[in-house]
Amino acid sequence: MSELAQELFALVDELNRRFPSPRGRGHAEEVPFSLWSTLMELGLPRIGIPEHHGGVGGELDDLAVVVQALATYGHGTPLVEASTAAWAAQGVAAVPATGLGVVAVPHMQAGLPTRRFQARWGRLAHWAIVVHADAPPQLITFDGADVVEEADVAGEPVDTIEVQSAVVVDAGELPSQSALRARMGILRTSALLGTAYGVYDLTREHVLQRRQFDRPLAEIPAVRHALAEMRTGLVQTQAAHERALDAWRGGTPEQALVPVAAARIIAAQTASACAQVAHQLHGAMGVTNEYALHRFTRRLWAWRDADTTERQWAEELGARVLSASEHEFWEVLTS
Amino acid sequence: MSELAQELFALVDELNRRFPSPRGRGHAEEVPFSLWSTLMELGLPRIGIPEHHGGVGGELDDLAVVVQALATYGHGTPLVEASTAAWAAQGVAAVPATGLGVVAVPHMQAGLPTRRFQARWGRLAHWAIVVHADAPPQLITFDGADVVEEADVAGEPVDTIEVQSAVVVDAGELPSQSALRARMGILRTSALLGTAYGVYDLTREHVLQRRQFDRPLAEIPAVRHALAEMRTGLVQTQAAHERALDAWRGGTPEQALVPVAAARIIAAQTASACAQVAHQLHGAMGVTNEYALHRFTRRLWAWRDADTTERQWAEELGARVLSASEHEFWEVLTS
Amino acid sequence: MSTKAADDTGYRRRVRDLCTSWQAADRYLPRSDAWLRSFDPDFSKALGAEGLIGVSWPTRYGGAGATNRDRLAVTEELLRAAAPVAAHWTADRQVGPAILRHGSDRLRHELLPRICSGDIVCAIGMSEAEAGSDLASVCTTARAVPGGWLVNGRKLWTSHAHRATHIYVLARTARMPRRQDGLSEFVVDMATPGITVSPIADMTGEHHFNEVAFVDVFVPQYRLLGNQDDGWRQVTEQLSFERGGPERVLSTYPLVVEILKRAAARPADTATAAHVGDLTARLAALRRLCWDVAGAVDRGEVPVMEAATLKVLGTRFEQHSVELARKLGLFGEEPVDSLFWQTLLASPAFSLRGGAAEVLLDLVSRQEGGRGRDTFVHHATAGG
Amino acid sequence: MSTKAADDTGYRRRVRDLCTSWQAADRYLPRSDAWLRSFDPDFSKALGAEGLIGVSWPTRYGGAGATNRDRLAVTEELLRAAAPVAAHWTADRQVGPAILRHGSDRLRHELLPRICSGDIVCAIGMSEAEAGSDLASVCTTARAVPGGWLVNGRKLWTSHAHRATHIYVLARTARMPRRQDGLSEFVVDMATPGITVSPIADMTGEHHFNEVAFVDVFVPQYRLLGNQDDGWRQVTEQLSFERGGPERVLSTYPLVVEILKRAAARPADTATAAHVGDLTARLAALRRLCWDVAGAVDRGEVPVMEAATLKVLGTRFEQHSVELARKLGLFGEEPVDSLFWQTLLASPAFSLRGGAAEVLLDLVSRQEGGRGRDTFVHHATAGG
Repeated sequence: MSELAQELFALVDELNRRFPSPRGRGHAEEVPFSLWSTLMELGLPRIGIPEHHGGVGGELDDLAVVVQALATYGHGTPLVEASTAAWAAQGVAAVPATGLGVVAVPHMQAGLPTRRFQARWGRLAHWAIVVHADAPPQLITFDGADVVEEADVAGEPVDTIEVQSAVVVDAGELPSQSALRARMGILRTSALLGTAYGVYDLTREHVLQRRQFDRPLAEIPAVRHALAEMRTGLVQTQAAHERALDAWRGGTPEQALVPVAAARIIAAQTASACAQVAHQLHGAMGVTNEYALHRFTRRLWAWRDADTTERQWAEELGARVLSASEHEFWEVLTS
Repeated sequence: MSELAQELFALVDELNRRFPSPRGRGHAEEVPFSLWSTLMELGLPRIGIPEHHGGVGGELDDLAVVVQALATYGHGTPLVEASTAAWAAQGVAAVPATGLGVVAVPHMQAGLPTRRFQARWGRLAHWAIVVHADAPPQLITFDGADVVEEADVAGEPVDTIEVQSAVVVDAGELPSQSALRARMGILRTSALLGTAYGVYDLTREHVLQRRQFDRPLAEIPAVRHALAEMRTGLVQTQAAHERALDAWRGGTPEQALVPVAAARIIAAQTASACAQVAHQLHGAMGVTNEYALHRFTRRLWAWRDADTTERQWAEELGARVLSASEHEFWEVLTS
Repeated sequence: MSTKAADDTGYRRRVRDLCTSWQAADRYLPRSDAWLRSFDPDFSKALGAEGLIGVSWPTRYGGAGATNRDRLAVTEELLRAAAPVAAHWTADRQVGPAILRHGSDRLRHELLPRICSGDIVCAIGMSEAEAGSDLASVCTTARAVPGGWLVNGRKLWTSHAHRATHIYVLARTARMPRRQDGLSEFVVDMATPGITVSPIADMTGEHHFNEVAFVDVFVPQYRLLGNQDDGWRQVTEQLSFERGGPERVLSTYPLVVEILKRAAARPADTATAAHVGDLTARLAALRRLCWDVAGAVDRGEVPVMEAATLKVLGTRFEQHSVELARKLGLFGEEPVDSLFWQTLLASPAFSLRGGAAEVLLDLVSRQEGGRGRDTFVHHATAGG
Repeated sequence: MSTKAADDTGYRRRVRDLCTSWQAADRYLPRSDAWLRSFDPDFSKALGAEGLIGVSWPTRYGGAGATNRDRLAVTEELLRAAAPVAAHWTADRQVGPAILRHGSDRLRHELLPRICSGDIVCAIGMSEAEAGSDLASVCTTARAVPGGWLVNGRKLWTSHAHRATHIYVLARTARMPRRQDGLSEFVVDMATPGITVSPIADMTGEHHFNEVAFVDVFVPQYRLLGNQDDGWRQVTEQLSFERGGPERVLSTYPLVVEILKRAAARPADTATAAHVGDLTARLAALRRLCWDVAGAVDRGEVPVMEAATLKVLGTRFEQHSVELARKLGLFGEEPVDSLFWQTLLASPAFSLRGGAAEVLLDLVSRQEGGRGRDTFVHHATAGG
């Protein structure tokens, strides 16, 4: 962990005291604007952007630490979307200095020219990076827009935006589709990993505290092993996550896409397994609205298929492998 | 169980004393001609064929009992193949009264006219029912043939036969391809079920007798639960097997094909799971050549994909379901 | 070719007609987990009026004197149609049979006919805080008083207690060295003074769970089920009943049908077809097992192992169906209130019902306890 | 773009060159499980001559003084090539490191250089009859005599003992209340009188397992490893070494390559592509974990949890690759001596190596034992 990352981690810890995490309570929460405003003021969505482009410096690794830590504490914010959009738009003159940008991913919108698209947290946005399946990304700024507010299974905004008057920025200034998907894929992995840690912590506390058949649940071998299984999933996901971050740091964003796909697949699998085991070990307590677990597991279920589904990542990675030699498979794709 | 079936079961029990089962020893065994000659003399391959067609009476259910019992004791014989061929050829004048027939299944041979085909236990045959993928079945009798002897992973013959002079019988007298596959599929399920019971019995004895950490393995909850998991697979397979037998008894052979596919899929899955759990619970003992377990698990591995692979059965059943209404799915395909 | 056609004696058609007409009139919307979550007393009364509740009970108590296989025909069709049966389901499945086996004649005559008419809603007061799957850990007490009992304590996770007319209560009537001993079963009228119901919303936001508090609740003697202090043995039997039912297999049937519908749009995809074939084979085997269990009960047997197997594998089938929906990529951008998410959010509770897998597997392994060296003889003779 | 290129310092290329030339000359046939089953002392000697055994050991003992990550480069490439490494594998992986940590200086000088040259074949005398995964259940004894020890007992499942020059032996040197106490480790010369090796064929028919009997086998004092009676602690450390290696992931690599080759013939099948993507992601994560573990050891850490995770998930990956081969329908009518069946028949042994999953999961959960309420701080700081 870099020095900056450690400071950022301490900052999240501090923020978590100011804006208590929803870990202790399971009831539905309003979109957490106050925490988000603070994060904006502190410039956190601009980590990983050089200062001369309006950023606060630091690397993607540092941003990933913040995303992961917020997720572990159970805070839901547009940090993944806003920071990816800000990174993509750095240096683009047309972007409003203060307004929030979000990202619309390919499968969420159809055809060109784009006047109507779906984006997570779209209701907060003044501009958006629109990623197309078969065309270069666009940056769209808008003054007014009709927003149809909807939510995913975790209660987080997934809004449809219909732009009235838009300025479309030339794609030449923007990162490629692959680069955008790689960066967002890493941060989604950070969020999944953080949430899975949160689920693990809740579950570990539960089985240490609850007694059954006159002993703590944690003393039952099957329970202990199930918990350890969750832990192995976290270790594996962390390894894949760091591998993707290393690739981002050590090569071009486009080259990072393959390790990101791998990390994102592993994170999705860990998400599914953790959610299942956590609910199993929690028993009836875990399916009550009041208890926090479902607030974490809903995010795992929503995010494992967010932006690009696990299945799509797997198909994409598989197709890449099937067109490669064993040499490339060994030296590049799995190294 | 019918009275005949009970008698047959007692007979297998008696035969098992005369021709000791390989349960106690794991070393490779010669093709068990002596037991097979006795089964032939007793007419067992002709159970389920009326007496006026040269059979010994009884139903498919009775034959299934014999197949299952022999498999549980670990005896390998051509009973599935020979009895299916005999049933298919009943009343066909051209069939030699005494010689053994076998069945060549579609994916094992290519094209018409058939002079060369692969058949389990082909080395013992004087004639064969050749099942084609896209043409009606044929009965081929032959005086001389070149036989290339090979074996499957369980050591059982899978031979390639090249016929020198053949008599091909008109398909009109033979059952349809579906009927043949249904009957053979049921008996293969019986063999898988019997073998899985054998594996279960071996494993249960092992964990009751072996001690570890100063207590019988069977007292460790994880071991007990793994054994119980095997047991639930047997219960499920038995239910699917009986359902297929009921369908054969209560409708046309062709109608039985769907329940047979279901039973065969369940049996293959139980085979895979039983083999895995049995080896896991046996530890190093189970992977020695001397101990009998691998003689059973090899059969599970060979037979789960014999004649028609599990995957092919599943594709076939799935395609049938996907062309059906919910009404048919509920009332016929899963009832 | 249904292998079971001969047993159906018209029950399936009658249930289907009722469900079809209600659906045609938009009187209910099929959903996953309907037997727990779709509560409509009017539907239950309509079903009762058709003679379709308690069909396997004697006619003198309002039943139809039919077989358990007839009853299976009814319950399967209700689950297939995802009908709103929650109001009478527990009474029909658990409380009614318990009253029939162990209840006093007065209690039988008082309650069973009204269950059959769909007028009684039963809740189950079994679990307590801190108990988890350790059901014998019961703190609720029943103290003998003239003419009956005074019940004190709290029960948790009692579905539909806020709408129930009656609640089954497992209470401690004596302190004995083994805590499974000294328990007794009661059927308590919810109108009795001293009962307070507090809602517990579940993670879908729906309210079916409750906490039920009992403070000096008087229960007349004739509402004791069976023998005083012998409740554990009785309730264990009851659980084996509860285990055998098709509601452990068919909770996600509406999603299964939707999977088939969407998969049919990909006829050339052999992997999808193979998954559908696998799903079909499993469902077929489990429905057969339901039918075997019902037949065994009709013959007076107690098919504990088969019932436990059904529960273990049925729960796994339900969970598998949700996973498969996602794995096949057939459910992409689904709205939050869609069948897919509805089923997914209900799925964590599937494995909690009627005992964790470990408890059920213990039951299976205990069934094997007394078996001799070579089990095949037993398998073979029990099988046919 | 290899994220590890900087660490390789030529080791990968040197291994690859050797393996390629041997394969080109038909001097070995790649197969699954080669590190256990492909035994060729000539290959091991050739590798030793290239300085590719014991690379992470100090140069004064014949090693190259390289890092554990360098060593990983060597072992990964050997496993990738499925080279015939069984003759030196155990010495390089287990016995050598144990001698380096705990051996007397005399023993180090005597054996380590000869291990590095590929002249020593080591076997492991750990398991005993009736022990299973209860490794502390040791009946073999070592009794102190003038100048050394007399070993008596029997060891089971000792791979390659019939070809070994030396055998590692865990023996009881004292009876203590806790049976984990009072054990000691020895390195015994197989040429010592009193040792009898009896073959145990495995289910593939191959002979690598043996039973080794010791009758009054004299072992000089300097062949005791580390502290008398403290063997359990030492061996537990050793197991954590053994756990971290890529041989727990790559035993089936030849089959994986064959799966990819056949799947490439079905480019339009998205389900197959998705399975391949999944397999690739898992392999990539596990290789990264190997690299993390090696790096941690280089930093002087003892990454017990990571190593145990690698073993649990690596074993599962190996088994999954065999199941996937079949599930995809890519391997139909394979001859009995094909890669598919060879790997399938080897697969039951995968999970037996170096501890059952339960034992490893216990290790993982013990690592968590001392952790405070909120584990994230630890995760985050340990992670970066």
